[in-house]
Amino acid sequence: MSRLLKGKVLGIGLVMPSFLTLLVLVAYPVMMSVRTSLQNRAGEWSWDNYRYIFTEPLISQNIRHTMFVTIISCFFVLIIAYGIALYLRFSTRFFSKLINKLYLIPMFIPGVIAVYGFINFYRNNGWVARLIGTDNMLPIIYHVRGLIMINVWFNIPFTTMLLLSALQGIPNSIIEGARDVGATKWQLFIRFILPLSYKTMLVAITFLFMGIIGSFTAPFLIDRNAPQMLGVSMQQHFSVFNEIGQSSSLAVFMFLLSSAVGCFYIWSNMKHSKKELS
Amino acid sequence: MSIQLSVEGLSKIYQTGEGVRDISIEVAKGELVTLLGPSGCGKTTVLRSVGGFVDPSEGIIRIGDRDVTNVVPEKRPSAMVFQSYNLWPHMTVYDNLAFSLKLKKKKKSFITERVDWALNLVHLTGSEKKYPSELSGGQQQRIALARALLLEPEVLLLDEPFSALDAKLRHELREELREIQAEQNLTMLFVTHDQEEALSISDRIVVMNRGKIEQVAQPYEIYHKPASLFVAQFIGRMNFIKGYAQPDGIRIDQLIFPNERGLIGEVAVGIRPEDVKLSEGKPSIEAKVAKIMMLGHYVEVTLHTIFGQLKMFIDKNEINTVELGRIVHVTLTRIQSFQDSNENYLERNEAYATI
Amino acid sequence: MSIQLSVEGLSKIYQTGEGVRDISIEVAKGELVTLLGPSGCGKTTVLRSVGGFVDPSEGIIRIGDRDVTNVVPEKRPSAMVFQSYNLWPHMTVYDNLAFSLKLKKKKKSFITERVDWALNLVHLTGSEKKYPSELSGGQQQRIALARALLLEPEVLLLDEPFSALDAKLRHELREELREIQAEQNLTMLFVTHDQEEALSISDRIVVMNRGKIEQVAQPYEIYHKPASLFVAQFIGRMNFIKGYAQPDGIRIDQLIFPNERGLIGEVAVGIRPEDVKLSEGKPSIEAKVAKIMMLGHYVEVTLHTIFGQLKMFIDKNEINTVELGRIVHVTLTRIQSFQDSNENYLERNEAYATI
Amino acid sequence: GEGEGANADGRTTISIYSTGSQNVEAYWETVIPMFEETQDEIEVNLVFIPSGTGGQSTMDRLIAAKQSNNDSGIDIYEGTLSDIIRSENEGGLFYQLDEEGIPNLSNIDESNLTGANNMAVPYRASSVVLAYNEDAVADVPDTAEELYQWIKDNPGRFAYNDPSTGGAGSSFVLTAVYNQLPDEAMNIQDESIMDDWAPGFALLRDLASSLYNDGIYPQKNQGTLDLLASSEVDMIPAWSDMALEQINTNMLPSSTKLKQINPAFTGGPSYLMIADNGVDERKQASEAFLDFVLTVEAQEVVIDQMYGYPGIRWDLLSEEDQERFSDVSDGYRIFNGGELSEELVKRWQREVAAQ
Amino acid sequence: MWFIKLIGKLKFTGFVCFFIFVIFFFGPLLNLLLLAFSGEWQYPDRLPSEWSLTWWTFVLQNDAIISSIWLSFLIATIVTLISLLICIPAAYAFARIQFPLRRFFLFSFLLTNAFPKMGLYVSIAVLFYQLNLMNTFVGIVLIHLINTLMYMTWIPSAAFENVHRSQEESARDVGASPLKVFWHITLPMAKPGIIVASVFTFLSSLNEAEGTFLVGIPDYRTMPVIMYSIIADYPSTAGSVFSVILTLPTILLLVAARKFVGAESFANGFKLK
Ligand SMILES: Nc1ncnc2c1ncn2[C@@H]1O[C@H](COP(=O)(O)OP(=O)(O)OP(=O)(O)O)[C@@H](O)[C@H]1O
Ligand SMILES: Nc1ncnc2c1ncn2[C@@H]1O[C@H](COP(=O)(O)OP(=O)(O)OP(=O)(O)O)[C@@H](O)[C@H]1O
Ligand SMILES: NCCCCNCCCN
Ligand SMILES: [Mg+2]
Ligand SMILES: [Mg+2]
Repeated sequence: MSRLLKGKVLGIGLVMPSFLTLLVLVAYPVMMSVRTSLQNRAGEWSWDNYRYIFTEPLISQNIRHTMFVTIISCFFVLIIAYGIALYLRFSTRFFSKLINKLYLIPMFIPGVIAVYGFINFYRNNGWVARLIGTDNMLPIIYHVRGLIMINVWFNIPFTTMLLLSALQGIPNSIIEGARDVGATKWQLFIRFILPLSYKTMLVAITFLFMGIIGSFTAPFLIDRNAPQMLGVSMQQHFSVFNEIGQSSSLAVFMFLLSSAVGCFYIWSNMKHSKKELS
Repeated sequence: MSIQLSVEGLSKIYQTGEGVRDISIEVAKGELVTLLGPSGCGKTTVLRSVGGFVDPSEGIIRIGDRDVTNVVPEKRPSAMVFQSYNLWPHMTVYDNLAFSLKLKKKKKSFITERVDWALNLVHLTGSEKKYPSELSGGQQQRIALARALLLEPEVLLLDEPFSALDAKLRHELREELREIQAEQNLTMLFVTHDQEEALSISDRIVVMNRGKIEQVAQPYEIYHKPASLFVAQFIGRMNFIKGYAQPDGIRIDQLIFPNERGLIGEVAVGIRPEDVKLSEGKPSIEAKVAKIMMLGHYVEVTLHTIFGQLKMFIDKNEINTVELGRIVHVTLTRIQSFQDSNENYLERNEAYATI
Repeated sequence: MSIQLSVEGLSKIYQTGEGVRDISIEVAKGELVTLLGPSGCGKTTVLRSVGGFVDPSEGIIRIGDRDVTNVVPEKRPSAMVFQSYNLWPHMTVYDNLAFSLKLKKKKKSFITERVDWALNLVHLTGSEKKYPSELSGGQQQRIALARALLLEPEVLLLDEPFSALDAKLRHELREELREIQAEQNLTMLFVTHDQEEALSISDRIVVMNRGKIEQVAQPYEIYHKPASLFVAQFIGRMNFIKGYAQPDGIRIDQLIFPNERGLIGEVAVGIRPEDVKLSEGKPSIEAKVAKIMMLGHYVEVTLHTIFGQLKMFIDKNEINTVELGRIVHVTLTRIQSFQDSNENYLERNEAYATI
Repeated sequence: GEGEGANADGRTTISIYSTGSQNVEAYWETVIPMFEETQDEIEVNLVFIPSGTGGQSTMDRLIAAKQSNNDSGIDIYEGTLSDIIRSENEGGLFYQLDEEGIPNLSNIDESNLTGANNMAVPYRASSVVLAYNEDAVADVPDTAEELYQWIKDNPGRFAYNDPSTGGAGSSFVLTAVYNQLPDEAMNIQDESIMDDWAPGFALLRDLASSLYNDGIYPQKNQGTLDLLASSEVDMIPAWSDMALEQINTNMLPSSTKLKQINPAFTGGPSYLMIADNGVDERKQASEAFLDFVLTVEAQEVVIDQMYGYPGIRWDLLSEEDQERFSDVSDGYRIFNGGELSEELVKRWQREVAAQ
Repeated sequence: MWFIKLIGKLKFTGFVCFFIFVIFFFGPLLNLLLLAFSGEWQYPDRLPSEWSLTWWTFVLQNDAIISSIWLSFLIATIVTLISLLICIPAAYAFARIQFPLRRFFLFSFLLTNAFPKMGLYVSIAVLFYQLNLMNTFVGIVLIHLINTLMYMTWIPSAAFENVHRSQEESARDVGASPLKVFWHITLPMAKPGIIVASVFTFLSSLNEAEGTFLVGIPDYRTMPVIMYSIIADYPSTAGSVFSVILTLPTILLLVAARKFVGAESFANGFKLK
């Protein structure tokens, strides 16, 4: 029994250094932010800030816009990353090998630089416009299209990596077994590959959602001025309008949204591991 | 009997240079042919070529009367059972079995009926709702077999289907497979590297080595008349000692055996352990009992002789006739002598003791 | 002989309620004792208790004269070889072997010498610089063995060390282990679920079932005088048919066997396949030859009788005496009858045919 | 480190936190050595924060230091009027300034000082002007009305930046709104005037569709300059000092010309404040430094190096300099609406950006 | 002609996909590279009309920029080492030890990761003033740690889980104490996962700007801090030169880490147990 107890104490002891760091550097400031969000300008407790963010039409628009961009971006990232992962998993062609070597690179490019390069590439007088002619060019920069594109650019490597590992985890004999009984490529995908990798997709969605919903640099430099992504709006309330409380309440709101998705992920993971146990 | 599967001049060379060369096999309807050979010899390559998962570099594959060499797997009238990860983990047993029928858009009632039939065949009635992870390894392989049978394949392909299971289960499933085969008159191509499995299950065995066929024959013949030193070594236990061949006979110590093939010079002499017998009479070989091992219904006795070590199998009831450390005399009732003739193949001389 | 390892009244109950109860085993110096039993019977639990990786709930473990029950693994004079994942993949063979000696701060020259010695013992001299991934499965297990031997353990513990290998390798390594044991006079506790392995390798076998010991005896005895129905079923092949016991004998059809134990009523009669013999005389049992399988040096014949199926082993040379579909007469030279006496244990009656 | 005013040798070190484009940094690198030459007691440490990431966070530090009752390490802070307002919200971060400490305050236009509640020294100024590509714009507007007309006549060729991200854009918004009101409205801080903003915002909404990309407002002052440089637009409001510097360094094409319209855009001073850290010595040293910055000698550097306007009265400058700036010397208006400027941006965000 | 043939051979669809892939992912980067070497590139020229190294000399002579690169790498190295030090024990505990609230601790790393960082900086600054951490190296390191805690516990934890227990047990069996087992066996075997996590930590530290700015000014200016201001203040040619210079080290890092950074060792970290 004492060995068990020792194990428990040791476990908690080992977690403490990083957990305390987390507590001090993140959890405590989070609590402070939550507190600020619950105080009005006079420093009294009140729901004013939340009332504001839920009644101000501008913020409602921003919330809708943020959800739109986040969901659409997640959608495209998933689709494209899934496509690339499938290609890398099942093709042994020359291009697949090359892409396999290249696809991680964007993950290593500092975010500011990527946005900068992106703007220069796609702006109305940018290189693409010069190559194909301005008239043939759809507006990309200062357009939600551009924002979604850069989100795709940023998130494809990470997502592809996750999905690829899930696909590589599907044994060949499962695929071949399915072909053997007569499944077409499409049926193979719908009935086997998809069901056997959707859990990893949930993981991917969680991280995509969290990353995109809180983003600042890309929407600030690429999106239209209104409606804004919540990250930009929060920054504006904080440093332009001097509305610290309102900006905190926006942060808390974004946190709750992300947490909801995070809990979904945790829940699906738990379900998964329970099934494995049985 | 009509030929159900024919592989003609199959070659498949991988980029590494390995692969199989010039493989020809015919399997008659209702026959079970086994591909046997050491790891890496190309068994799986041949099997997967038949299944359509490997594109042969050369050769023709026919199933029934049809040339399927260029047909995609999903269109081939074959079915495959793998060593493991056979079942689809996200589907219940029922769905695993019903899948191919659903693809064919069969009626629900028909599907249920067929699934029942298949489950009954593999003695797993009632497990429809289980997931593969809730089944033991042996049960999973049974379901995999059932799933393949539901395809009513013209040829059933099995790639070491039982090798991940433990000995007892392996025995059980082998027998079951044999029974089902007899019942359904299945044509099968079976891959294994386990010679005991091959001997016990096959109508004919194809022994492969390094991408080539060494011998095709019935189990008894493979065991008794191995076509090459390789086959002799690979199948069953075999003692090897040196002998000396002269026109008038092959000599091992005092023993002389007929030399019908007319081998000359030094030869490798193979003796099955059961062909080593205790003998009081002359001529005989003197040996010392070095080890006695009870292996169930028979006993393995290790003898030290001046030619080296000899293993002898005796009946468990005769265990009292040997005693550790004692000197005994043995004779060899049957030997096979091998000599290099060309590169790989060996001239073989079979001889019985002339008492 | 002196007792090198003694396990007394060992119990280990996991939270799930499973585990082992009241296990007592003694292993003499130089002896190889095998724990044999079906999956989940608790073999590994016992072995790991001896190695120090499981805290027993009750019981005492002594190695030599020392009570090691509460000693941590790194301080126990035992060494362990696992089924797989034995070696450390990030170290060369040399480093794998030298690790324990380095921990003991031995001199470099001494370490090299000992590693050489150990590699020589397992016939792998020259592979010092290789990484485990560059070795075959069998070679890896040999290195694992060498590593354990370098510890000069007072007891060597092996948990199914060969079960991940294929049949041929398994045979080879078993023999090698036996040789090394003889050379080094090792004391070993060996775990397997493969009865053939247990029979061939052990000085004594401990048969376990559901966390308890069923029988401890030498291989011959385990095979011939199984203490319980479970042991009889688990070890070797065995035909089971129903018999009827009366005070004057146990009756099977026309055959009557002595009933020395005085069993009464219905009994389970076990007959080894090699104890089923063709017989022209009377009394005999009528049977139809249903299947003939060549299994190398012997032949397995499946007979259908009115009591059910009987397997018979005959010598390969006698294969001509049976013919598929023919009616033959057989007699049973030796039977064992079992009857429930208490909960689990069975009264056993052994009887030879009285001709 | 920080927080210690007096060094061991009795000298006092103060830190000035300044922000802006590269020309501002160059300015301080010239002026600080000039100051340090005039005396021995004070050492000035420049902390220059390139614009873009935020002088904002310097304010955060001041506030955080105040909240936690710590020395921020910041003595002189270069900021804007809104920082003074924010400071008041936080309970006062800066010292009140007076001529006793800084005699040269008398060099400043009285109204500019009171606009800053005597908390800050306007040490340099610049104004927003029109910057345009003379190759593309034939009819350069002279008045605001003409400008608005030009925008409508040349859809897509004009851009102003998001007013929340840079002064050039906010000046455009501000003047568009206040051009519809009496002159003195710019000095009213009462919120009731917000009711009169409606016509101005109607104008801005009306213009939106004729702007770059149908109403895109790039981020930051540099954002619109980039558009002008890459010929995506032909005309923008820009800070005079930024535009002049970039023309001089060829970052803007030489075809770029500047022009002030009538009524003029707003412009305004950059303010220096003395942070209240509760250390008297450093307060005095800071006052000494500010006093020097307000000398004619230091102010001439503003004009010569920064393309900026002086913080002190024009009449104190040399004849030559007065001559040079004659056309723009009263070429901008100052907005003294206090917190109304935030309200203006909020309303712009709501009514123009989000229309 | 040979070109057409080649395309035919290499399968047209594959080629098209590859083409789109390359344009989309590398077009913007290639554009930066061109800009960095262009002297004059007026609209609507498709390529620069004049090449020049002006901005390269400007950048390479600017000590602040060069030293910011060194500083960034120094900080990233230290952050990586420290987060290894504090997170590896937790990763090990999550993988190997059953203790109360294990899941709570595990998920707290995820959830705190979900709070927008920008919403935290003021509170953090208040805290740092109280602790005298503003404008200190320690302060920067701590700020950078915020971003790395999760990856540094999760990914190595999965790596530890993949070390087979019998490999640890055989080490104890040959006489190694639990600590020695960890050091000589478990840790080296989990190395690939740990390296992947370290690479991510290193990168995220190299990328961190806002927090660094808040805590590090005036004395500590890292390369992304400088980069932000350059984007705001310089024409695109100059910005491109900076971009190229600042991207190079991370690309080198990728090449160096290529061996380890692959789908396999990485993704395991996100399968929670
Ligand atoms: N896809 C492949 N690419 C390159 N070489 C291959 C490939 N598949 C198999 N080989 C090589 O071809 C040879 C034959 O392989 P194959 O899998 O057919 O052997 P096998 O007899 O089934 O062996 P095992 O008993 O180990 O399954 C081997 O040397 C193997 O390394
Ligand atoms: N750590 C554990 N916690 C709970 N139950 C356990 C644990 N280890 C083993 N058991 C259970 O104890 C019983 C005995 O397990 P053990 O591993 O000793 O069996 P075994 O005879 O070695 O089986 P196998 O041949 O499959 O290795 C099994 O029912 C097993 O499920
Ligand atoms: N968007 C969530 C994915 C997080 C991966 N982080 C990698 C950082 C590399 N720049
Ligand atoms: Mg194979
Ligand atoms: Mg076990």
